[in-house]
Amino acid sequence: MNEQQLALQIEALLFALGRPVARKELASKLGVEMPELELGLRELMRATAGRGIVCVDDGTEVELRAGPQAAEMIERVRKEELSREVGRAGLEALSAILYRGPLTRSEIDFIRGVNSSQTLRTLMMRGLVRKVPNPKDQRQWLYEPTTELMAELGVREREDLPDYDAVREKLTQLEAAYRMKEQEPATHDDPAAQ
Amino acid sequence: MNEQQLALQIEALLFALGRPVARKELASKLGVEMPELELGLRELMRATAGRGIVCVDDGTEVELRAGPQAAEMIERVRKEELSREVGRAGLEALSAILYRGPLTRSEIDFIRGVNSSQTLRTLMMRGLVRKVPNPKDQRQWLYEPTTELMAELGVREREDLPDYDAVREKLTQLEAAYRMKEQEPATHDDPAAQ
Amino acid sequence: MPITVKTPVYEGPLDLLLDLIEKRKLLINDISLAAVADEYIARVNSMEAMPVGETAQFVALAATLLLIKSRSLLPNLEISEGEERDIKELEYRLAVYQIIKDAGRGLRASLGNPMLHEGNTPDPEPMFLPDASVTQESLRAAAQALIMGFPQLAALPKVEVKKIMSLEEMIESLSKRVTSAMKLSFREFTGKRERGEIIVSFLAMLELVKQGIIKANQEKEFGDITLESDAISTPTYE
Repeated sequence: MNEQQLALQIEALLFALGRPVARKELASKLGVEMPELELGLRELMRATAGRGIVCVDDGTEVELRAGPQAAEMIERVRKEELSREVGRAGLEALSAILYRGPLTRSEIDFIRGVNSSQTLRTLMMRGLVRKVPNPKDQRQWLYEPTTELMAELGVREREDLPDYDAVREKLTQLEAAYRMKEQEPATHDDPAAQ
Repeated sequence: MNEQQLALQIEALLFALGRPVARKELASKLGVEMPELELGLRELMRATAGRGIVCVDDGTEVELRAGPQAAEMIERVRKEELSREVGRAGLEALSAILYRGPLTRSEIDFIRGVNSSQTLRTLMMRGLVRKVPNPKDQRQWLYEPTTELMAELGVREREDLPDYDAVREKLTQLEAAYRMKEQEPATHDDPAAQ
Repeated sequence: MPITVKTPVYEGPLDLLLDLIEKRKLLINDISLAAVADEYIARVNSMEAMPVGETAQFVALAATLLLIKSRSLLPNLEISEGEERDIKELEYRLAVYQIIKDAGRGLRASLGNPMLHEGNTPDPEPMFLPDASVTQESLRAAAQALIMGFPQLAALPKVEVKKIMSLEEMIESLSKRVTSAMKLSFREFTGKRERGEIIVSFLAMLELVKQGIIKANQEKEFGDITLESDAISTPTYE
C-alpha cells in the first residue's frame, strides 16, 4: 500500500468506527507496521487539513471531527433539530413502541412498513426512547419508552394509554396476518450494529 | 461563500448529522439558495471522489459513506456482512425506480405487469426506497431511490449505474414513439364491440 | 445470512410473455406476439391453481394476444379503437419491461460490488427534550395510522373478478366477430368447455383455415358450419 492508499483506509476506518482509535489498534486492524502507519497518518493529516472533516491526533489516539470552521454552524443546526417536533414518523415509531413494544428495530420497520433507523436515532437523542439488550438475543437491541416520556405523557404504565388492549390486539393480528402473506424475504434482524 | 467553502460546510454538516440529508434541508440549514448549493455539492462530489469518505447522491438526498476501496476492510473489522439479496421482484421494482423513476405504485405495476405493493413494502423496510408525496397529485406517493440503495449498489450517483444513460435514452425513445402512435387516428372504429 | 425466497416461476403475465418471445429470439411486435399466443395460452392453461387476482391478469393478457392472433389470420377482422390501443399498449409495456428487466440484471451484478459502508457518527449524549405534540391523543392517532397502514389484504380480488367477467364478454364478442369475418360459426366452441380449451381450439382452427388445410362450408346464412377435413374431429352439434 502506498501512502495515499493507506490514508484512504485510515480515513474510512476512522469513519466506520466513529471513535478515537489508538495508533496500535489502527495498525493492527489495517495490518501494517507502525512506521508505515505513521506515513499514512501524516498523509491523511495533510489531505484533510482545511476540509470539512479533519483528522485530529492527540499523540496516542486519532479521530475524525467536523472542521473547526463549521463548529458554530453545526452547534446551531443541532439545537434546531432537537427543538423541532418529532413529526409523523416519530409519532408512529413512538406509538409502535408504546402500544406494541418493546420491539427490535426490524419489528418497528415491519409495523411501519418503512425503515426507521433515523427516526429512532432522533427519538433516542431526545431521550424519548432508549435501547436495551434483548434478553432473548444478546446481539439485538430492544427499544422501549423512557420513564421521562411516560411521566410527560402522564401515564404510570403503558396499559394506561388510550385503548391499549384493543390497539395492541389489532396490531398483533395484522402483523401475524401480514407476515403469513409475505412471500418475499422480510427484513433481517439487525445484529446490534449502530 | 465560494464553492470550496460551501463544500467544506456541507461535508462537515453531513458528517456531524451522520444521516442522509435532503438538498432542500441542506440549503435551508446552510442559508444558501439551491443553485449555490448545487455548485457546492458538485465540488464536494468531485473532491471526495476516490477518497476514504465519499459523498453519495440519490438525486434528492446526499450522505457521506465510506469509499468502495475500504469495503472489504470495514467488513472484516465489523465482522458482519450485510445480505444484499433482494429477489427478482425486488430487482425489477428497483430497476424501474432507478432508471425510470420516481414512479407511483401503479406506474410500477404497469411496467411489471403485476401488483408490486408487497415488494415495495419490503424494499421500504430495508430502506432501499422511500415514498414521497407526488407534487402533481398530493393523494399519490412517488417511490424514489435512497442513498442506502446507491451505497449497496456501490455507486455514488445514478449516472454511475450500469448503462444508465443508454437505458434512459432507450426508454425515452420508446415512450416518444408510443405517444405518437397513441395520437394517430385508429383505422377502424367499432363501437358495437365495446 | 441465508434467506429463503419463494420465487414464482414467472413474476407475472408480462414476464411469461417476454420469456416466450426471448426464447425464440424474436423482436417485440404484433407478428411475434401472434406467434407466441398459442404457447402463452397453453402455459396459462397448465398453470397450477393461482390466486384469483393473478389468474385474472394472466387471462386478461391472453385475450389481447388472442385478438392479435385473430387479426393476423383474418386481416378483415374489425378492431375497435380501444382494442387497437390495448395492442399498442401491450407492445409498449413489453418493450419497457424488457429494458427494465435487463437493467435489473445489471443491478444484481452491482449488488456484488464493494459497497459504500455507513459511517458511525457518535451521537451526543441523550437529554430529555419533551415535545408538546407527543400526547396520549396524538399517539393513539398514530397507532390508528399504523393499523390503517397495513395494506388491505382482502380488497384486491374483488376488482380482479370483475376483470374475468369482462374477459368472457370479450371472448364472446370476439368469436362473434370472427364468425362474420370468415363466415363461420363457432357454436361448437361455445359449449361447456373450459375457457382455455375454447381459445386453443379456436386458434388452431383459424390457423388451419388460413393454411387451407380445412375448408369451411355454410349451407345457409346463420346455419351450421361443415368443416371439410378429416384432419380434425367432426364438430358435434348440440
